[in-house]
Order: sequence, then C-alpha cells, then structure tokens
Amino acid sequence: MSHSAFNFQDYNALSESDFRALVRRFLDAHHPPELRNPIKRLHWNEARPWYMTLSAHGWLAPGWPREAGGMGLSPSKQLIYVDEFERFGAARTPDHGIMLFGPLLLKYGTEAQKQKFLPRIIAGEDIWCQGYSEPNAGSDLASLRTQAVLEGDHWLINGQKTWTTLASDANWIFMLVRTDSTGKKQQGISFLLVPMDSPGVSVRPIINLDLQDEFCEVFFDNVRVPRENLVGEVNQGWTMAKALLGFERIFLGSPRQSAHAIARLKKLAEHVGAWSDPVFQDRYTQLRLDLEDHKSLYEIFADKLRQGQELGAEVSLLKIHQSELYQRISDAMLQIGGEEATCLEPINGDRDLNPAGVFLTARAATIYGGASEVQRNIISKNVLRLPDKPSNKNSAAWRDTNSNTGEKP
Amino acid sequence: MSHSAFNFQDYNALSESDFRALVRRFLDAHHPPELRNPIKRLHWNEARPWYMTLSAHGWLAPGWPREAGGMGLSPSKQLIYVDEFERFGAARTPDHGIMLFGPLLLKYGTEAQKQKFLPRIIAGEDIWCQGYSEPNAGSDLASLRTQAVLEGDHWLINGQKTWTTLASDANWIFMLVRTDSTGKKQQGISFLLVPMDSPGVSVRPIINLDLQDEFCEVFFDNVRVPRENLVGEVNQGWTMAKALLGFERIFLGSPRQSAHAIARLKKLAEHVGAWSDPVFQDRYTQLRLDLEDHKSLYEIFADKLRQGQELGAEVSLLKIHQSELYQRISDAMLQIGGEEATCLEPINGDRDLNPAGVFLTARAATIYGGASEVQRNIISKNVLRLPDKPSNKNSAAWRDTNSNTGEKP
Amino acid sequence: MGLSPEQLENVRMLRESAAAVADKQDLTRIRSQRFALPGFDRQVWQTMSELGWLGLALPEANGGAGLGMVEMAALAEELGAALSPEPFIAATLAVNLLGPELRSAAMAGEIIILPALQEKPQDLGRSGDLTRFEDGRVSGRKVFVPMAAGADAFVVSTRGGLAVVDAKADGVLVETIQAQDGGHWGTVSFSGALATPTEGDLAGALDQAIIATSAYLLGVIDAALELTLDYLNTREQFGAKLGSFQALQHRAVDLKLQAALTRASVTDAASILDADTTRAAKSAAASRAKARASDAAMLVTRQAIQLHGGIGYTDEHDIGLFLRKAMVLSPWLGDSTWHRRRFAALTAEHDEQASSPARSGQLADAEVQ
Amino acid sequence: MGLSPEQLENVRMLRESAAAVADKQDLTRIRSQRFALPGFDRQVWQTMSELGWLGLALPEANGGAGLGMVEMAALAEELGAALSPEPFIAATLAVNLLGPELRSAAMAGEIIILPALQEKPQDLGRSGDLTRFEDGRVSGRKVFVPMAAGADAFVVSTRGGLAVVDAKADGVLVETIQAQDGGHWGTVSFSGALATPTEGDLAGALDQAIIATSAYLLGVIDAALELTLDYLNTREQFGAKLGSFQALQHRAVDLKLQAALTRASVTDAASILDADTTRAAKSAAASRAKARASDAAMLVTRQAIQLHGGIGYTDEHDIGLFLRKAMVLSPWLGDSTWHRRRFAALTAEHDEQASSPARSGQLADAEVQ
Repeated sequence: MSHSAFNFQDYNALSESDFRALVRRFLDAHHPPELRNPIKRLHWNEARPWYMTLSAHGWLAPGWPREAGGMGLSPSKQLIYVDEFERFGAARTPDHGIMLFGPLLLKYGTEAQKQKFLPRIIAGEDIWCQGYSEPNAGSDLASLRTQAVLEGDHWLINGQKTWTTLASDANWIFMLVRTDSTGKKQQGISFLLVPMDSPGVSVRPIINLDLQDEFCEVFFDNVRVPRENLVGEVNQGWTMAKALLGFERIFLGSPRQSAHAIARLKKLAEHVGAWSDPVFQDRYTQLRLDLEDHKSLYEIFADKLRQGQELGAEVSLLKIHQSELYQRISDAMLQIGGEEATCLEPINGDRDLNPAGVFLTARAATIYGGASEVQRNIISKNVLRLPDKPSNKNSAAWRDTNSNTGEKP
Repeated sequence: MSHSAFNFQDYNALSESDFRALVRRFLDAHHPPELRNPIKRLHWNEARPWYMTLSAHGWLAPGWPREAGGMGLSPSKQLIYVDEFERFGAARTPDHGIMLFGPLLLKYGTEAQKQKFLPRIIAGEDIWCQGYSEPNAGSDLASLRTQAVLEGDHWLINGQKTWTTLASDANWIFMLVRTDSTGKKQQGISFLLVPMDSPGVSVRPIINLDLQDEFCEVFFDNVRVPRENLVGEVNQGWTMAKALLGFERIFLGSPRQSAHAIARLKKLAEHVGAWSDPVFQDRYTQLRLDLEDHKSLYEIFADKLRQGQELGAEVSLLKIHQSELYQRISDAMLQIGGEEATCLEPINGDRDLNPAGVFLTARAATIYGGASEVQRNIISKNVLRLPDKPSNKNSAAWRDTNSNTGEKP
Repeated sequence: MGLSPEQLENVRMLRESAAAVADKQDLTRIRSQRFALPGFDRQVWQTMSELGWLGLALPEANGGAGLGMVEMAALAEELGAALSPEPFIAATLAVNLLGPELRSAAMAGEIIILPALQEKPQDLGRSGDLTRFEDGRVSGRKVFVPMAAGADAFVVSTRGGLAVVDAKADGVLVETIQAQDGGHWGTVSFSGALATPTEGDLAGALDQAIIATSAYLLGVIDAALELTLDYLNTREQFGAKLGSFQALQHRAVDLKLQAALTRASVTDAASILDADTTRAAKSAAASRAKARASDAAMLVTRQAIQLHGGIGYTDEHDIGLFLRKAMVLSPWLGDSTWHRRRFAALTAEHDEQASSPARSGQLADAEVQ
Repeated sequence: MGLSPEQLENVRMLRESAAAVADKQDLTRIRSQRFALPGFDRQVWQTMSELGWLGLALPEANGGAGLGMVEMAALAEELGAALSPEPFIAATLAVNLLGPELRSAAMAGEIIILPALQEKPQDLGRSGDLTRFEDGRVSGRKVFVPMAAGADAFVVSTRGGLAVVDAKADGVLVETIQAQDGGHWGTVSFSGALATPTEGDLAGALDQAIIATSAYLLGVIDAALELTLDYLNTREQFGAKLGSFQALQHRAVDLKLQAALTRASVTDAASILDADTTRAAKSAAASRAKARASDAAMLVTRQAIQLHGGIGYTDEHDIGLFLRKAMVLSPWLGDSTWHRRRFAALTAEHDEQASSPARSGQLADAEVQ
C-alpha cells in the first residue's frame, strides 16, 4: 500500500467534521470525473481504475481493520464515508468482496483463509460475487436448494443461483449451499467459496427491466472445490450470513437515493413547465417532507449505530419507507414527464433528465434486499408482536427469515 | 288501502320516464317537508306520519306483490323508486319489516304466517327489527351463538344480539338463532320470530360514534316463543337469509350517498374559501371522476338486475368502492374544514355544512354490511379465484360467509 | 345504457376476428418488433385492412363498416391485450380526415397515413399550430408522431388547416426516437414540402382516438392482471401459493376494482360518443375514460411487477412489456392530469346540478338493512 | 442529533411525573369531563402547576425550570397519550407572553390565562388582527379560543400589541361551542374591555405550541396504535386472532411507520427549537412536525376505528376518543395543508442545495449487496 496525503495513521482520531472534509478532498482529488454519477452499474473493466486508485490510497475498505488493509473506521466515521461518497455521486465498484465477503471472513474465517483472500481483494486481484438467491429462493431465501455434498476431500456442488450481481466480472463466488435437508430449512446451510473458472460453472446474464445486464444466473453442474473452501462450521452458513447484516442494513434505508431523485424531479418539473403548477408544488412539498422526516428517522438509527447498539427489526421500517418514497418520487417524474418520459434515452441526452430510467430502476427497490411485503411481515412479527395464524404453525418459521440477505441489484 | 291519484293498477305498464315522473310528483305531493334530508336516522315516533302516508297510498312496499299490499314493481321500476327517493332526500322509516322480513316471508313463510304478519306491516301495526349480528359474530356472522332449543311446543331462546337497528322502536324481531352446533357453522342456524315484549327480552341502546342511538343490544334470557314462530325448515335459516340478498345487495353500492356528500363538499369548500384553491380543485375533480365512474359501474350491475341476471360476487366491488369513496369525500371535508370541522354542531346550524357529522357517519360505511376486508376476501376467492392457505383448510369455510347479511346502521 | 343485441353481436364477432392478429398467449411477435423500425408488421397491417378495421367507424357511404365507437373500443381492447404495435388508432384518426381517394387507399392498407399534430410535448390542443401551409407547401415541425417511420404520408395540422404530405416528398425529414415500449416517436420536419389540403372533424376524431386509446389500455390492464393472477396461482413461496397471502389477495382486489372502473368508464364513454349528444358531453366522457385508463394502467402494471417479485424485474418476463406499454400510452393524447382538467372545465356547470345536498346516504344507507 | 445524557434524564423524570395526572390506562376521568364546562379539572391543573409544568421551558431567571422544547415535547406526548383535556399547551403559550407578576400567578396555577389570537378559522398568522387596543381598552372578537370557559384571563393579540384582559371584566363576552373531543371553543367578544399591555415573542411561542401540539398528537397516535394492537392480539374472528390476518398486519405496519416518522419529526423539531439557529429554520421544523403529526394522527385513528370494526363505531369504546381528539387538534394551530405551504415558503432556497443530482441511489444501492 502506497503512502499518500490521505493515508492517515488513525482516521478515528479526527473530528467528524475534519474527517468529512478529508473525504470530500479525497474525492475531489482522486475520483475520475468521467465516472461520476454513472447512469448504470459499472462493470469491472470500467470501474477498475477507480478501484485501483482507492486501493493505492488505502481507501478501498472503510470498515476493515488497518492490519487487513482497511481504514479501520469507527461506525460513525463509516457513516460519514458512505454519506460523502453518495453525496459526491462516486461510482460504485464491484465491491462485494469488500463490503460483504471481507467482513464475514474477518469474523468467521480461519487465519489461513484471511491470509489467502483478503490481500488479493485489496490488490484488485480477486473480484467476488455473491451467490445467495435462487429461482425459488428469493424473498424466501431459506428455501435455497443448491446442494453441496462432501465427497472425500471435495465438495460436489449442483444447482443454480440467480440475481447474482456482476457475476460475469467475478473470478470468485461466495455462496450459500444446502448441506443438510433434514431439519429446519434455515439450518443445513453452509458457506462455500468457489472459483468462477471451476469446471461446471456457467454464467448467463439476465437483462433487467431497465435493459441493463448487471445480474446473472450462475449454474453449477458437478462443480468440485476443496474441502477447505468452507467458511465456518458446516450448516452454520445461515447464521453467519445473518450476523453480518448488522451494519449494512441501515444503508438500505439511506435517504440519499431519494434525495438525488427529488433533485431530479425538480429539474424535470422545471424542464416540462410543471414547476409553477400549484398542484405539482403540493405534491413536491409532500415528497420533500417525507424525505425530511425520513432523514430524521434515519438519524435515529444512525445514532444507535454510533452508540454501538443493535439496530433491531425496526430498521425494516427504514427500508420500506425509503424504497417506497423513492418509487413515489419516480412515479411523480413519470406523471409530469409527458411523452418525453416515454423515451428510451434521457431527455436531451442529460443523465439528470431520465424519468423513465429512474422509474424503471426504482421498481427494484421494493423487491430486492427483502421485498416490502417481507419487511412488513418482519415488523408485524418482531416489532408489533402480532400473532401467527393458529392453524399455520409450520409457516411461522419463514417469518424469522431475514431476507435482507437476499440479492439486490 | 285507500284510493289515491297515485295508486295505479299496474305501475309496470308505465314507461320508465313516466314512472320516474310519477315518483317525483308523489314525493312532492306527500313527503312531509320537515322530514326531508334528516340529519340522523328517524325513530318510529318521528317517522310514523310519513310511514302511514306511504301506506295509505299503497306506496310502502315497492317490491311486494300487489296482493300482499305492495306495488308489485319490476326490478327496473324498483331501481327508479329507490333512486328518486334518494335523490329527493326522502326520510327513511323503520322499514326492516318491509325491506327484509317481508320478502323473506313471502318466499319461505307458510300461508298462515303471511296472512298473520304482512297486513300488520302494511298497516303500521307491527314494526320489525333484525336480529342477526352478535358480539362475536359481526363480519363473521356464521359464528352466531344465540341458542334456541325446542322444548315441547316452544322454542327456548338464550343469548344476545347487537347492532340491532332501532330495536327500541320495534315490537317484533326476526332473528337468526343456533339450533344445531354439530356441523359446519353455516348449518344449524334457524329463522325465528319473537315479540319484543316477551318476558326475558331486554333492550339496551348503544351510542355510536356520531353520538346517535340508532342501534341496540338485545338480550334474550329464557325467552319462550311458540313452535310455529319458526320460518322455513329448522337449520335452513342461513340459506334463506342469504338467498334474500339478491336484490338489495346492489344498494350498498348506490352512488347516491357519495353524490350527496360531494355536493356538500363543494358547499363546504365555498364556505371555507377552498373552492378557488387549485390543489383542492384537483382533489375535488378526482373525487368527481371517481363518482362518475362509480355511476357507470353501478349501471352495469343495475342492467344485470333489469335483465333478471344474478349479480354475482363481483357486486362486492361496488360496496367497497362506494363506501371507500364516501369516506374519501368525507375525509376531504375534514381536511379543508379547519376548526369549524371540529365542532359538534353543523356550521351555522346548516345541516349541509356538517363535515364532522358526515365524517363520523362515514366511518360506518366500511364496517357494516360486510366490512371492506371481508368484501375483499369474497372477491379474492369468488371472483379472482385466488387460493386458500394450504395448511389452513379449516378456515376456508368462512370465506363463503356472505357478510352482507350483517347488520348495518 | 346496456348495448343493443346488434351491438353485442358486432362486438362478439370483432373480438373473435381480432384473434387473427392479436395473440394474447404468445408475445413472440411483439418482442421481435421491439426496438426495430418501423416496429410493426406490414403483413399484419394488411390483414387488419382486409378485415375492414381501418374503416370500422366510418359510414358505409364512405366505404366504412358503419359501426360505432362501441365496436371500435372492443377491437382496441383486444389489440391492447395482445400489445399490438401496429399504429391502428393513429391511422384510424387519420382516415377520418382524408378525402375519398386517399381514404380508400388507406383503408385498403395500400398506404399508411399517420397524423402529425403535436408541436410540443403534452400539447394536445393546448396551443395553436405554428406549422404553416401556404401556396401548397407545408413548413414546420411535428413531434411525438407515433410510429412515424412506418408512415407513407402524414396528415398535418397547420395554421392553414389540415394537409396531407407524402413522407418521401422533398423537404420532409423523419427522425425517430425509441420509446420504452419498443416502438418509436417521429420528429417530422417539413421545409416547404408539397402538400394537399384535406378536411374533417379533427376534434371528433381526437375524441374517438382518446377513447380507443383508453380501450387499448383497458386491454393492457386486463391482460396484465390476468398474467399476475396466473402467477399468484402458481408461484409458491414460504410453502404456500403466493395468491394465498391475504395482503397480496387484497392488493389484487384493488387492481380488479380499478380494472372494473376502467371498463365501466370506457364502455360508457364509447356509448356516449355514439349517442346523439353535445360535443362537450362527448369530450367530457372521453376525458373521463382516458384519465381513468391512464392512471389505472400505470397502477395495475406497476403493481403487477411488484407482485411478480424478482422475475418481474427482468426483461425476459412478459409482464414488463405491459408496464412499458402503459408508460407510453398513458401520456399519449393527454395524460390523466390534462384530461382531469379538461373534464373539470367541460363540466363546470353540470357539476352544480349534480344533486341537491341531502342527508348523506339516507336511502343508500336505507337499503342496507 | 441524539439527546444529551442530561436531556435524557430530564425526559425520563418528566414522563414519570406525568403519570400523576395522565393515566393512560383509565380514561374515566376524560369521559367525565366531556361535553361539560369548563371541560377540565381544576384540581389536576393545580397538580400540573405544582409540578412546575407551566414554566417548564421558561428560564430559571423567570421562575421557570429552564428546560427546553425537548422536555416539553416529552411531557406533551404523555398528556396526549392520556388525552388530558387540560389546556396545558395553550396556557404555556400565554405564560410566554406575560410580565413577571401575572406569570408567577399563572405558573402557580392561581389564575388560568389562555391566548385569544385568531379572528377567523384557519387564520394562524394569515391576516393581521382587526382587534383594537386603544386607551387601555380592547375591542374586537376572537374565535376558536381553546377551553375559553376555563380561563380567568386572556392574552389577546391586537393591532396595538398584546394585551391581557380579565375574563370577568365588563365588556367581555365568552360564548362556547362544543367540540368533537368533548372540549369547547370560545368565541370571545371584547367591547371596550379594560386591558393591560404585555409583550413577548409571539412567533417563538407559537412555534413552541405548534411543536407541543405535534408531540401531544404523537402521544395520541402511539396510544391509539397500542390500543389497536392489543385488540388485534385478543379479538378472534373466523377462528383466528384478528392480528393473524396478513392484510391487517400490513396495515398495522403502515401505521407503525407513520408513528415512527412522527416521532422522528417531532423529536427533530424539538431539538431544532432548542438549538442556536434561525427563526426560519425553527418555524420550518415546527411546520414539518405539525404537518406530519396532523396527517398521521388522522390516519392512525381513522384506521384504528376500522381495525376495531363494529365496536370501534360505538362511543362506548375508548378508541373513538382518540379519533375525536385527532379531529380537533389536527387543524388547531394550522392544519397540514397550511403547514406544508409554510414549510415550502420557508425553505424555498434551501431546497436548491438539497443535493446535486447524482446517479440515483448508487451508493445507497451499493450497501445492499
């Protein structure tokens, strides 16, 4: 890791405002201008220079400890890091290794696994994708059926994953597999690491509603990996994946997505001449107030994080409100956009005037990362403590399913 | 029955427009002006003169055959009769005997029962109330538990009815009672006639949310009635009560209630100065369009009736939309009404400027006559054919419950 | 307000014959036309013209079938349910504005003539035409001309009246923009292009096209809902059919309610257009239908995606095609906001006589118990 | 933005002491005061003043407790949860506007002084005062004075500044109108009534009262929701607990979400009022809180009735009391429409810098997987 003006010994010793200023300076100095505010999810070949820049300055992994090559940020500093990246419109890199796999390995991996994998992530040598969802296990993730059987020193894997973001860019996949089908469905799931170039692995991109190709299906046909590619204990994969949700669950409810969208709604309203319409103004103000109150709600949860408290099931309220607010803003765009909002390309080629694109992208927000319906089930059970159907005891189990582990574009 | 200029030999021979004109002339000529557009449900002592006027002209029972003292109107003429009464703002009398009990007796009663009871209804000698709902059997009417046991020549009745409209005015009650607890809960229900002055019957008025006393609880403590007070076969009460719903179900979805409310909303908007506000205008136009489309939907069902077709479960859509539209109109009243809409009395003593009253009354619309939730269950099952929960087979039965038989203010 | 036996029979026959070109079960043809030019099938167009559809609502004296809006709405609904990309509604609008010769050729499918009316987005009748028509030549620019790349000629609204311009004539430039449904819009520039005058009841033709578009959207709504109900009835999650979850059931009912209201509104509007009544009444009915259909189509197709879950967010599943069609047709010929305002303006007086305020719901209440 | 340990402790103690007068479990006292005059309990008022509540947010130098809006909001919330009919918020508003002598008497509960500000419905600050204050005498008419029959004196806004008028003075006529919550509004007419001038930060006092009312409504919301959840957890229908029906569960979640947003909004507004910031920022925060609280209170209490079913439509069940309270307080001190517009006007520039448009949700998305 090279030295740079931005590579501090201890970021956490900085005041919050100093650190915030540092992040801004970093982005101003280093973010490639042409990648700012990308209109779609970047592929590895597009994002690589930025990834390597982050790596070179030691800014790639805000939450990882210093000794693993991360920034070792406290929760409140991580919140600032993310907030400023979002505010700036920084491009997202293929970061599943950093954001999801790394923390899990740090907590549950063997020393050998950490030594083997973490440096290669920091160096940009390994790009990971996440293999959780399956065709019949999306919101109901615990129903996954991709099977791994231990045969001698190898796991033999058969099955299919889907909604695997940027799988075509990855050379490794971390995945949940079924290793026992007898007990409760949440049990009997293990966590395996598989090279994407293993014989029997094949990848098929899926075109999404916004006509982008960021997800894939991944097929496993008698794929073999060594026994030591298991992370943690056999049949403990579910528990491990759930335990890692602590920190990142709040980001599903970050107000930034809606804040960007509302700024775009305003710009669109000015473009189409709706801005001076009192009926539009009324709707716009309602959306703004929803956003402002959402920010207040977000801060309540952020405070908990800063104080090291558990977020609890209530954090699902944030996800529901953010995703539905984002959709309502995008609905308003389409509503005022007229024929211009029916076009495939942004209006006048301006990325910020792309109502149809935002509208279509927003459809995903209430489906992935735990569909709104599932989030409501979780709150009903775990926050409101409403009862299950008496004759339906056997369906109670799924409500423990925390589908925030589900895939998401 | 006296002769009058309005007592035709055959109303059905008149053209629709001639009949409509006749109804209007009748109301203009005979309706007591002081009872028009009453602010609350009238009690018998208030409504009696109008009831007797209707009776004297043979206009009391539009749907009954001529020989029973009714007008013998065809379905399309009945629709016109109701429509014009509603449009005029005619006062409703305690009419359960005419609207609900009469038709049932005509279809299922013995000749002796018809001879005994029907003329006394026409003469205003018997006022009937309806004993269907119970404290634990409202939307789930089939769960009723008031019990009747045959002891020799008498039925022995114990239990409690609730939401019994104007029970304190009635001298008879027709009621559903449980006569068998073994089979499906819809079976084992019978239809009994009970004098309200029977020993063991007691009545307690319930004050409703609008602070009116139109419903009551009715208690039955070892009440005895003769065996012949049963209508139809033992355990056939449910089937009979359901069969009678054909015609009147459409009236739950009549647009008239919302049409009156929207006219009042406009008057209120003018009073409070919201009329010229474009945001209000937008909301008002949306409500008007909902009303206009509701009228179109109502006509589709009315056409079916006119052609003698079954209405089908789909008619629940009308009830849902009408009751929820009515509520949305009343919500808009409260929204624009400001502090004036917080008062117990109408604004300036003007009945048409009574937003709080309308708002509170409207709360009932989605609860009684089959709550919106139950109506949605009915449509889900019987129109959309969506499945039941597999592990929940025993709860399937309740979805057949047609709760339109439930009580309603 | 019910239909006559004759109308019912016409409607039944039309719906049957629509199956010839509109296959609701297989959208392969629809997919194959997406994002290509002209974006529809000239072969299918030929069949449509042979079936007499382009002159469906023209008087028999004009070579038409002499049917009414009721029948045209039924046909448009079938086309909507199958997502037909052919510019049937636009071409029918144009046919109303042609003289005998061109009309015959257009009805026979020999030439495709499409209307070029708008000069700005969301500008249906809002501002006057800037396009000039002088000395037999047209100059100006029209935007959002549906499927313009497939047109052999345009009916152009100008300050000097309606004009027909050959698409291949000198001084005509057709540029296209892809639309989300796989079709396209044309921006058509005229610089002194040779033109011939034509005339017709543009306002009436527009109302007809507005109702036909509402009916097309009704078809979209019903088909999207049906697809969704099928999915709810088959897909299992958490050990049960999706359709057995009450929260989803109730949402499906709300969609069904909107579908029923749209059908009621469109059916009424079609009857009113066929009836002997005022232009204002007809336009108000058309606006009512389009306001309902536009909003209901967006609601139903959006919710259809949500109810499909992850698979609904792929382009591979057909349900997205219905959303994209709704996105394009909801604003076309006036979005719901525009039509609500037109309705309010057209009915400002009527609203007075709606009914004298009366005890809310007394007899409506009355029938309940 | 979290509270300081000291604030947390103050809030805890206040909530505890609130239990002395605000019994959430038993609304018998509330019922007994309904539709009577003065509609509240002078005994309870005495307790409130002994607890120091009327000077809670006044500086210690002025004899107050020196606490802030955060603490007052916590107290108002407790009062709201128990539906306290005492005019605590109104009296606190008045106390802010009194000189030392009257202030002490009011804080001690010896006299009840209430504000008389509005001259028209929905007229908070919209139009200027018509009421005159000349030569030591006040003439004019004030409407919607809360619980006016219980006032010993009024703080009256006039063209000539604020004035205190004895309720028993010659030339003062108090007429009352019953409100749906069982309280009443006063129409107070002054015809040359003797008055003494007073002064204070009316705008600041109003924002304080607006946030306190929002907090009171938050208490109403939470209590109504709790009552409803209890009902769903006990009442059986169709062989199952009501609360086991998914459609009702999801609706309850939506109510919980509104409750959570209201709490976030009110808490933030209280902190902002206590912070060293501009009047515009404070008023915007107050308006945001009141807009949310007014709408959420109506939504939650309306739905609470629906979720209770038939029993919810009786006056016997307590749930209706919460609806009636929401009906009265939602419009008081500005309804949600009024506050939304005030918020928009106050933040018109801020809105610009909200954020530069950026790829929607990229990093928000980012954290998801």
